Amino acid sequence: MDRVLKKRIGKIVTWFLTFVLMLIISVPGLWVVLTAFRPNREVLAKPAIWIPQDPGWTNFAKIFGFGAEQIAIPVPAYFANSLIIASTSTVIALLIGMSGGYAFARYRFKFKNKIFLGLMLSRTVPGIALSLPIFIIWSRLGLIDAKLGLIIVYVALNVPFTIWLIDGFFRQIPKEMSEAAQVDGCTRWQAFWHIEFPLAKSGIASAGIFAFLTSWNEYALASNLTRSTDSKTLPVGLMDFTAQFTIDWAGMSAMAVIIIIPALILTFLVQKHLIAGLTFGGVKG
Amino acid sequence: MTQADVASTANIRPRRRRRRNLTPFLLLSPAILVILFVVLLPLLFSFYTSFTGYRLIKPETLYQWVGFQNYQRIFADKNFWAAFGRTVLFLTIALNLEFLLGLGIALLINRITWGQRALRTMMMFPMMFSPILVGYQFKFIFNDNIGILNNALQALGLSEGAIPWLVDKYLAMFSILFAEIWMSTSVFAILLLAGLFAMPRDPLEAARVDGCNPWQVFRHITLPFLMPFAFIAMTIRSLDVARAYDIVDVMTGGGPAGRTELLWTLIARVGYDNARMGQANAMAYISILLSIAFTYYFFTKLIAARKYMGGAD
Amino acid sequence: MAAIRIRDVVKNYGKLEVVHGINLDIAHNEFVVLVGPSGCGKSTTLRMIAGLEDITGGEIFIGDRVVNDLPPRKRDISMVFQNYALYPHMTVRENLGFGLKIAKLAKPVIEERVNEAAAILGIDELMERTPAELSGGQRQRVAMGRAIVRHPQVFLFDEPLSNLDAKLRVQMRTEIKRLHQTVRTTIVYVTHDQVEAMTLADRIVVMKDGYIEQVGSPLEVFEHPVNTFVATFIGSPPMNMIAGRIVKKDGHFHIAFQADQTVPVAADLARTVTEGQEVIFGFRADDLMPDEHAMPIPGASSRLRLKVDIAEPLGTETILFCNFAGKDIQAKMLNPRPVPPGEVMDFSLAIDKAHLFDAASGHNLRN
Amino acid sequence: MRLSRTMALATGVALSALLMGTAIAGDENFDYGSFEGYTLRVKLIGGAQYEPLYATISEWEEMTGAKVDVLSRKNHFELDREIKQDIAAGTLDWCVASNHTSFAPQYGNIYIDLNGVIAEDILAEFQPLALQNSTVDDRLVQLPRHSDISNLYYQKSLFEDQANKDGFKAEYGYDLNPPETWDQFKDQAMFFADPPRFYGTQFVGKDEAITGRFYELLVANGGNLFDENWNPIFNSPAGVEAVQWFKELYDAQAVPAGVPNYLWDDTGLGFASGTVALNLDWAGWASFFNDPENSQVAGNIGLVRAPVGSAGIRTGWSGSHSFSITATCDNTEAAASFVTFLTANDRQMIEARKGLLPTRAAVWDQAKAEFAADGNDFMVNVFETYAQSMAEDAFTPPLIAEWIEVSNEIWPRLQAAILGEMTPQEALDEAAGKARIIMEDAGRL
Repeated sequence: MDRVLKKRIGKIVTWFLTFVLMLIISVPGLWVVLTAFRPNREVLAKPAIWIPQDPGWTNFAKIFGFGAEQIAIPVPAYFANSLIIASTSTVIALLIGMSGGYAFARYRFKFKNKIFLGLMLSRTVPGIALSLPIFIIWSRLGLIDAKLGLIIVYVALNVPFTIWLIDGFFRQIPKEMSEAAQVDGCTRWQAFWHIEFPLAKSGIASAGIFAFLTSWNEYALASNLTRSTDSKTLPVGLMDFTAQFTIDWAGMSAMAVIIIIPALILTFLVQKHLIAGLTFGGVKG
Repeated sequence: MTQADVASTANIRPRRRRRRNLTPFLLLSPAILVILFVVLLPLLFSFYTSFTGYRLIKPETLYQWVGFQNYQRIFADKNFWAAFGRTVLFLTIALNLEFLLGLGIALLINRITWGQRALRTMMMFPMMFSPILVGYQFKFIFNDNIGILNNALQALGLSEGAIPWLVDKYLAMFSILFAEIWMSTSVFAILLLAGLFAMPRDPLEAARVDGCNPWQVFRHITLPFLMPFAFIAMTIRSLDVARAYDIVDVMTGGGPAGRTELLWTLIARVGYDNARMGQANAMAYISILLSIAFTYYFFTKLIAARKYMGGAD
Repeated sequence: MAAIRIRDVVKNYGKLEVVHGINLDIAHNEFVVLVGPSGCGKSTTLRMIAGLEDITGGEIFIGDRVVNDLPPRKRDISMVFQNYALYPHMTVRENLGFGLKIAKLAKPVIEERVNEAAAILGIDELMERTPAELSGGQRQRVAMGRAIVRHPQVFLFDEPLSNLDAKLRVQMRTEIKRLHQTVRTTIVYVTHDQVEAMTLADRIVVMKDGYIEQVGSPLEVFEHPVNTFVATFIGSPPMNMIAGRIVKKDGHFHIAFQADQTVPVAADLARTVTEGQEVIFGFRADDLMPDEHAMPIPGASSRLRLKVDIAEPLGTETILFCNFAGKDIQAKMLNPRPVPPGEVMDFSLAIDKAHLFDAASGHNLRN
Repeated sequence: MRLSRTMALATGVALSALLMGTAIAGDENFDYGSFEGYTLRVKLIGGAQYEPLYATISEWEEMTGAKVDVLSRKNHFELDREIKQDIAAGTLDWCVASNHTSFAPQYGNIYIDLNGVIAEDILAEFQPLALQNSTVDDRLVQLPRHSDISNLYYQKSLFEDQANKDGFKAEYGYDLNPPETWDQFKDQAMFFADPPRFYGTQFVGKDEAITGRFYELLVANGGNLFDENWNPIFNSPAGVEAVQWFKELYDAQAVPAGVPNYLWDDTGLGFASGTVALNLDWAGWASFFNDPENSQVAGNIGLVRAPVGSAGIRTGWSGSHSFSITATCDNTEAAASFVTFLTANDRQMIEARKGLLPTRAAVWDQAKAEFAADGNDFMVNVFETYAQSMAEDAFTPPLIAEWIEVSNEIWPRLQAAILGEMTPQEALDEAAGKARIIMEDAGRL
């Protein structure tokens, strides 16, 4: 019986540790969410007011321009920009990633490893080192303050990682499957589309979620390449809450909630694929 | 296409063979083009400017060739090397702690069967936060006067004074490390959890039969099996750890007295505020070499580990 | 002494009971094979012996010790897994020596034992490779080597050959048998393949649905199956089984099938049957032979005229598929000749070797 | 944030100002010209306290028939980076931008001289000092929108408390009154401090903010940043004395331990929280401090002019937000009309009501009259105090392109000295050495 007792103690310890870790993980984030529903004066009060005394949607109402107090922040425009830029760049990065990943997984060719490493290393360049040269080139091409300009940058940012994950995933799928399909009368493209692509879905989904989150949350480059509501994304919009010398932290938190929710929903939806995708895409192969 | 395929088609239709050999390059060309355009081209430009006295506000200085002067200056600049050393330290501590914590979280979550899906989502919560937001979030949490951390410590009677989290020599670095680790541990946890899910049970049992106690099983079997996943995470993280720039810039701006100055904040200040782009680009080049070194190290480790994982089951 | 005693062992997964209080004694140095269809509890039983599964009830002894609460590492066993379970990040040499290293044996001792095992299994050449670089058969050998080096009291094999191709399986089977003769240790071996069980075992344990159906030497189990399950599970081709009813004709008991076909009941079974009893009549293909190629059948025989649907030549013999009383049955033709489909042949059926099972309980009426 | 200047928390500004804006529009009779079909491209400083002014842009559009296309609306640090990028990329395809005294010298001649572009009689209505501070190399590169300078806010009740009076007199040997000198300021801050619950004062601790504070104290102590030949001379005894002031307060814990990371919002919110006795701060905070909604010290605020340094000079670091017109502008006339509109009387009144200091002499009086009419004595006092310091004390940092860069060499070393990593003399010597290199590179030495 003392084995049973041991097991029970182990379980309690596991739960306790998990609880503490989850607390550390979620409290700073939840605090932001909570702040979004409180007035600034309560948030910045000293001594601290722990229990919200005046919770409400005021901060959101302000942002969206309802109610008595307004901060003219064009959230719908930012949201639309973010959505268009993040999803377009994700889709393109996935297409390029699939094409490249397939090449790495299924073909032998010269300089294969060097090209692969080169693509990976392209990601190591810090955005801060790229921002100005990109700005100068983009301005010559009229890509400043244009969604397309950011989309191109994010595609380049995400391609190495999507290629990597998808390459691993394709290698996991036996070649025989597409060969069987070709014997059954498919072209190579049809074999890819009907057989290999559906099997690689999880890998593509996990590459997609990483790409989306990167583009959705990117700030450094976006702040340089955007100018107006034509292209400003949500993270850049956060800076609208920093006035010359003050920060409207409660308002910023409300905006943060608006940014986080779509990402959270998306992640929750694809997380099953996420784990599977990482498992196979990353290591095996 | 196997080698045999290539060989057999070669004999019959040489022309088709040539086309097939081009196929992978064709498939890769979009990726290569976009990287050339967005990364390499700008890099060449900034490489050139690192040999000029280029100042942002004086476009004509773009053609003012100064040779190695920028490099000589930064090599002689002790603040630069301090920032360099601090960045290496920051990367090393952050990556290792993120790995250890991620491992702990993954192991715990893997043991829990009830409510695991919710826990997994919660675990990924910080991944939803933009780095810029994480910066502000912890700037307010660690504020010495109105920050919730100090308020909580004081309310609980754990601390008498206002702890200057963002100012103290060690605490300031600790604070930005905490923010960075908070934001990025999820990546490790999720990858290691994926690794645990993929882990075949047999070798674990074999090791138990072979005489291992639980710790030895973990040490000799589980951990080596997880290492490739850890290396992937490390590679990914060392790829975009420069995102920490946003956090540091907001939280401390590299201060006070340069106590939290990392290469990236230094580069941004020199390049934009001081408008000395040439010099900033010289620094950026050295920081790129540093990132490449980190990434290359983990990548080769990964490739080595990947080799034997093929025989995992 | 490493005899294994299993006493009233029960295994539950939550509310589901999968092993229902089994008892088994395995003698020192005995090679025991647990056989049965998938889900019969044989692997679970093995894993309980290994300590990889908790024992819900009952006791397991290895030697004189109750091992119920001992972790695997304290049971002095080694195990070969179905998927080999090699450590992917170690070379063959490290795989072999791992258990010894954990046991903190001296380096030279480890070296010696590893080399010894490698020599026994003929894997000396592979020592510096990693599992990923080995073929299936080689991996299998390494897995066995890993078990050998530790000189355990008990070897456990969990379907170790099921992932190999047919030829390799036969070859490895022989090697395992030879291994047992070399190292002389108690072996518990799990398989779903009755041929493996027959060829390897000192004693076979036939399991079904968490119960032990029969324990005996291969020949006992083959010749005296206790019930219809064992009878059909052991032996290839499987025993022919036909449902019928006992009738009395001319003062003797007969078994009546559909279409009024009858077969006399063997003399030694006459006292165990009653008129009108529902029975299952079972006989092996070897006991139904076409006249022109029959060996003389000892004891009573019955004559049947059957149409051959398909003939399967196997070289030394041909299996004939016929229809008897509405059931497909198989007969064996020694000294074969080509048999065109549809040919009608005369057969002799060895009545004394045939089995009669109670239709309700499935028990062999002879026992 | 490295800029000087003000400002206020913006809550509730936008809507009310918008309404007022429209109300005032009627009595406009200046002719702003007609630019039918023209689109004016502008970059404006964003942030809630600046937005009310922009709500009036539609009036200008109505009057002139032009359209205004706001390309950017960012805070000034972001705007600065963007403009530098535009210079680098040659994308100066816009006409008007927000500017600032501290930033303006960096931009070289991308902005035109407004003398002759803006009518002289209009320029005459601006305060001469404001215009002077907007002039770089004899060119009026910006039209000032509002000005700012710091004065000393304090909690009145502390100075009226008899126990405090007695205790202070006993300890320091003179009567407890709002400080006239920086030394008294320091004494009183130390006297009131009771960390971590209550602090004597606080100062901004990083970026151009602390360089600015150091600079004004340096001047007040009789020193200066550069001599007439642009040699850095701030590592003088006057400089050391200035650094010592910050360091002593920090060591005595009379200021919050986090000040090296503080900027204007921290100091403003700190004083509003009621946990700070004395606070040298910008005019824009005044209405915020006195608003019971936001502030614990509302109704308990005293205000005196900034103290004098050891040389008997009053600190008066000052600067202005402003508008500039690019040399590449395709319709300078429209641009001039636009900036004239935005700095006209009625527009400045909109900002003055929120406490921003006007740059037109007439608006000072108009605003004061309005506060007085509303019975808002506090704001009247604020405007009177600030009017005096704007007129007598205000001085700007050197109006040279290198200012920000020099500042970036100074402030980390000020921090190092305050935190005790270097002595003040070492810190200033090192900073002066770096500043010399910058001035050499710039060709000034």
